[in-house]
Amino acid sequence: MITLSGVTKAFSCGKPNEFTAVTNVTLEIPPRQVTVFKGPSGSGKTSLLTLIGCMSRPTSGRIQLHGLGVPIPFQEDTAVPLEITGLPERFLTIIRRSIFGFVFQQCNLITGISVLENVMLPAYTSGERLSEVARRALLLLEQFGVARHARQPVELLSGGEAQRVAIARALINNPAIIIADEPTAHLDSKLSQEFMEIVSGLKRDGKSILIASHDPIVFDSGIIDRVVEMRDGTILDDRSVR
Amino acid sequence: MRNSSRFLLFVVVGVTVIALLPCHAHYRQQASLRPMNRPPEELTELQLTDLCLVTEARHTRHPSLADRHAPFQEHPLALEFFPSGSFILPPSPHDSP
Amino acid sequence: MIRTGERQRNILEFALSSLHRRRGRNLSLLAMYVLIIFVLASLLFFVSALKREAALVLHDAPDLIVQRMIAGRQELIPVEYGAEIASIRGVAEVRSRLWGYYFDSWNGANYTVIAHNSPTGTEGGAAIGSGVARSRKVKVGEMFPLRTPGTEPLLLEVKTIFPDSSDLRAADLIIISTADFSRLFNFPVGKVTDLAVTVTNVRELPTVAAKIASLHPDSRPILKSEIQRTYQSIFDWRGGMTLLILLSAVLSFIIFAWDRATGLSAEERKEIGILKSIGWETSDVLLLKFWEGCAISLPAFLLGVILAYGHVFFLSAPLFSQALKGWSILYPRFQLVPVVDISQLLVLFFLTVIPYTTATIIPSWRTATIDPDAAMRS
Amino acid sequence: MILRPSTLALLLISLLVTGFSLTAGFHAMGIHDRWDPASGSEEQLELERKTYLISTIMNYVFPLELLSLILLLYTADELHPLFTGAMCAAGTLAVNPYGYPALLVKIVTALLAGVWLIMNHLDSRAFDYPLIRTKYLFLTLMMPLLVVECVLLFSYFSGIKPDIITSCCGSLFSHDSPTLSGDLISLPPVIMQALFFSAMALALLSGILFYRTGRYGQLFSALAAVTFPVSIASIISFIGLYIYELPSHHCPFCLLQKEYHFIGYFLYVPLFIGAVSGISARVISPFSANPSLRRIVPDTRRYLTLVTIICYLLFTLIATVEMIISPLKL
Amino acid sequence: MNRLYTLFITVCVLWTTTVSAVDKGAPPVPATAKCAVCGMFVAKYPEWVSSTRFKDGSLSYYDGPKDMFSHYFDTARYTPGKRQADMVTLTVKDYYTLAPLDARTAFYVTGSDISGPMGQELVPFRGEKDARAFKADHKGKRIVRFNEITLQSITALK
Repeated sequence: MITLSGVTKAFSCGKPNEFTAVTNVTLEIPPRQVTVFKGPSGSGKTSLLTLIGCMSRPTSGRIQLHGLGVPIPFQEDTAVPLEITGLPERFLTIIRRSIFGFVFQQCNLITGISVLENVMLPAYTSGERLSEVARRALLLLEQFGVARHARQPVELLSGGEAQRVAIARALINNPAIIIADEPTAHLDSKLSQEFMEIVSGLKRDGKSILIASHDPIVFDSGIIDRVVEMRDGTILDDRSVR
Repeated sequence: MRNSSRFLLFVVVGVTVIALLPCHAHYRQQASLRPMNRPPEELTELQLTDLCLVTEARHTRHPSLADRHAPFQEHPLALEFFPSGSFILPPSPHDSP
Repeated sequence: MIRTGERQRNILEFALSSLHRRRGRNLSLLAMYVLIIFVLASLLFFVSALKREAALVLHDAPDLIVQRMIAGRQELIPVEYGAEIASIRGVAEVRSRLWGYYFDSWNGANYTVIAHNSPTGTEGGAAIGSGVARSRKVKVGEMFPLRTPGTEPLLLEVKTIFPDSSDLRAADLIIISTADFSRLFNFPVGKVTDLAVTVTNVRELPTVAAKIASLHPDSRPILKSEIQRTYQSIFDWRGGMTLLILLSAVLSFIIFAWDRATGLSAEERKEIGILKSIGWETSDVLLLKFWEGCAISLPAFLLGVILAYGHVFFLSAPLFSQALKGWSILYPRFQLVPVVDISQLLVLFFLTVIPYTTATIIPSWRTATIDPDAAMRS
Repeated sequence: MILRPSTLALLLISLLVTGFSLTAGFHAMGIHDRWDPASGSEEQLELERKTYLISTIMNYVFPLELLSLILLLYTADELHPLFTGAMCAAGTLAVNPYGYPALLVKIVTALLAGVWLIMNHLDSRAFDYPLIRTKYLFLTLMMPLLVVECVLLFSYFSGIKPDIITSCCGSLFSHDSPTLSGDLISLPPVIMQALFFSAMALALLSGILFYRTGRYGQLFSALAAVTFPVSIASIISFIGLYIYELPSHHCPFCLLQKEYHFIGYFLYVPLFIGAVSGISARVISPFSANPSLRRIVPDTRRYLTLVTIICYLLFTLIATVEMIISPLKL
Repeated sequence: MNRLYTLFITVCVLWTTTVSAVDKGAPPVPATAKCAVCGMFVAKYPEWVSSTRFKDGSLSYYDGPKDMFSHYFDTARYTPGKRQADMVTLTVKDYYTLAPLDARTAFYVTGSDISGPMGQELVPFRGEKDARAFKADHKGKRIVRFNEITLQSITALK
């Protein structure tokens, strides 16, 4: 479970161009659910996701992670909620790497290297043997039906394939939580439907999924558990769909 | 073979070759001191003083025995005999006991 | 421990693949780097090998050479000076030497002619350096003429040609008998070119030289140690000065490398952003940059040094010979005996790899601290 | 001024180390003053990024400092034929009054650099930057020393002229010299031998004890620190004699020469590494009071202790073997 | 013809009256030999090498007479277990000819401007005339014989 209390994120503090992306957000996100953050662009949903995903730190407020079930090197007692607000970047990265998987609006694949290498990239720094990682990556690619492209460079993939490779990459470290930022923005309706099917599969596997989107295909989908509507950095509406 | 293995292999081979260079140099030096490789006795008897490296003028053939006012010995950048001349420094003014 | 090693290798793997992706730029950088190390190492090797050759020649040189100076120019020295010098305490031996230069107007070469009564230097015969043989196109047993002040040229038969291996001493030598020498130059009687003095105890040399100078104020004693020092300074100056010039080349290279490292392309920037967003940490990116640097500088160093060794010691430094040759017709064909030690290599490493590595520290830090959420916000 | 590749390299490294350290120290002071880990402000983020910069710089530069200590010894030895009366680095360093101070300051900075690197490594393993102020204060305090070292090196090399008559190690390290080394040498070798072997044995024993049980750590570190000067004194007092096979040659530098198979490097390098890790084990021990370092410090100390034990054992082994195979009997 | 003859003569080697017996009779100094007193490799300074032979046949080398005397006066310090009386022969080298010379018969010039590998030295000569000439040339202070040399005069040399 993730709890946010009074989380605020401001940019360019003390300068004339100061602006607050997220204002005083308090929220609880239970595990194994699909949560959609809905709102127009600039509403702060992406910023909120970067805060939860340990990519940046809030200016004030606290974010805690509960019952992760994953050992964190410096956390002695896994039962105690993990406060991530004041951690240095180094440790945020460790948490991010082991708990979160990210799917971006653009697929953000690195061009020039093969599909397989792209999927393996997040695991390079953990010190695992690459052959082991490659085995896992191939399984994932197979699961998403893109295994035949494994040795090809990513430039040759179609939009939907690229998206599935990006999802495979997000899953390579077997994270508990998947964060997706506008995943369907560049997909046509059919591909967006396919994406939601993949999401439902992930949900079945017991992952928590957080999606920022203003695409009706996403927030009207049947698999959604909860929709959080945002505007100007604050939560307008928070309702459970089920 | 992984690329990193290839790279490391290349570095190891390179370092080994470089480590062998002093050994090769040592071997060649020893070989050059063997009697058959030494300069003929006729030459060593001459008590030569200088290397025959550049011969365009007498002060380059025997820089140590040249007149003190030999052209570019007064300034290392004098251009009379440009390439070789510019390499040679005037003898130290040490030579009057 | 194993995990750290594996992490290093994984990151190295990625570093190599990202260098490979921009191979055009990186290969040009590598080529430039190799070239600089190659020239620097060649110079270092060349100079130290020449130093050794000079030291070997000087080993046979006389302890003290006495010349006579008249009006600031070297003149022939009377033989009687020799007998007087021989009586100085500590002097073991005085030899008078007859030698000079012969300008060959036929091909523009300068020969060194030395009189020496050795078996091959009998009257009418000559031992010549291979440079002379090449420029005069003569073989052993053939005859060649030298102009004399008289009407008749001096005809000499080649008895010996010194082997190429002794070219650094002998390429331009013509050794003939004393009688031929005096005929060739119409040499004045009772005079010699200079005197070679042997002193048993080298500590006494300066005193002997001072005594000679006071005995004959017109004489100019040249100590072996002075010659040594002259040579040392020629090579040190040459080594040091050129080193400075080359250092400036290295410096400009560093500036280039710096510029290259700082001027991150948008694409690279995006890549680092992606890496950081998917779980690479700042120190991982720093490590990536470190390995990228190593993957350039280590091969450059290894290749540069090995090529330089081949260039100087197997090919006799063709690059430098062009500069040394100048106008001289007789350039010796020498094969240098290698002189390399570990300290030389270490110093070379310090002077080339370390500046490059340090020049990339700050740029790589700048790269590595790109915000991880940059990829999200793009 | 003496223009040789090795001196050039030394000066270049010294300039690099000083320049970069000053840059790092400048940033370090800023971090030291404005550090606030609780804040998520951009300023704090910027500062945290700068800690990476400083760590990176120092991780490049301080190992260079350690390497250049060896290079300095090598260069000093290499230059000795230039000077009348010098037979090894001892004479070269005595050529002008800057030689020995430069070496001494370099040894101290190299020691401190080693300790700093270990401290920095420790800090990077904890999640809340517990040592940030301590280590940057330490670094800032090292700045003047590095500058002094650079100045000394420049003065030393620019003051060198060939053909200076200098003193040889025979006179610098003799019974009659009125210095500390003179007093050392005048001590009967038996006393120094007893002192050396007992100090070494105690250090090793307490080290093993600490490694196995985790107790007596302070005792071990104190002994490890004491053993370093005792070992150097022992080299001057008696180990050297066995290596030179001469009952009266007390030089600590001649053993760096080729004639003695560079044995000096094999003695000094382990001794130095052992001392650095032994001293660091002491320096970091108070940090275990810090909650975030509670589990890391003991591990690191044990590891450092192991390094010290191995290095000191190596040193003792080499010294003892030299003493046994030497034909000289004292 | 006459001219040629003169030239031939001049080119012939002019031998001086001094003996050119460089190290004749003395065995060559081994390259690994170290000065028993200061530890220098003596082969680097052939013109100064001095040596002593002990009763048991063992040889000690020095890089100058000064160190030889140090050993002579304080034998046990440098060769524990041996005494001065065990030194059978003491050999130095004549400065001008470098011929080996019995140290007990030599003339030594002190205070000259010629320094050995270890600084000031006692410079040994076979004959008194040579010693005088040297003393004049090199600002020597005194000419001393073997039995006039004491430990104090040796330690006073820098």
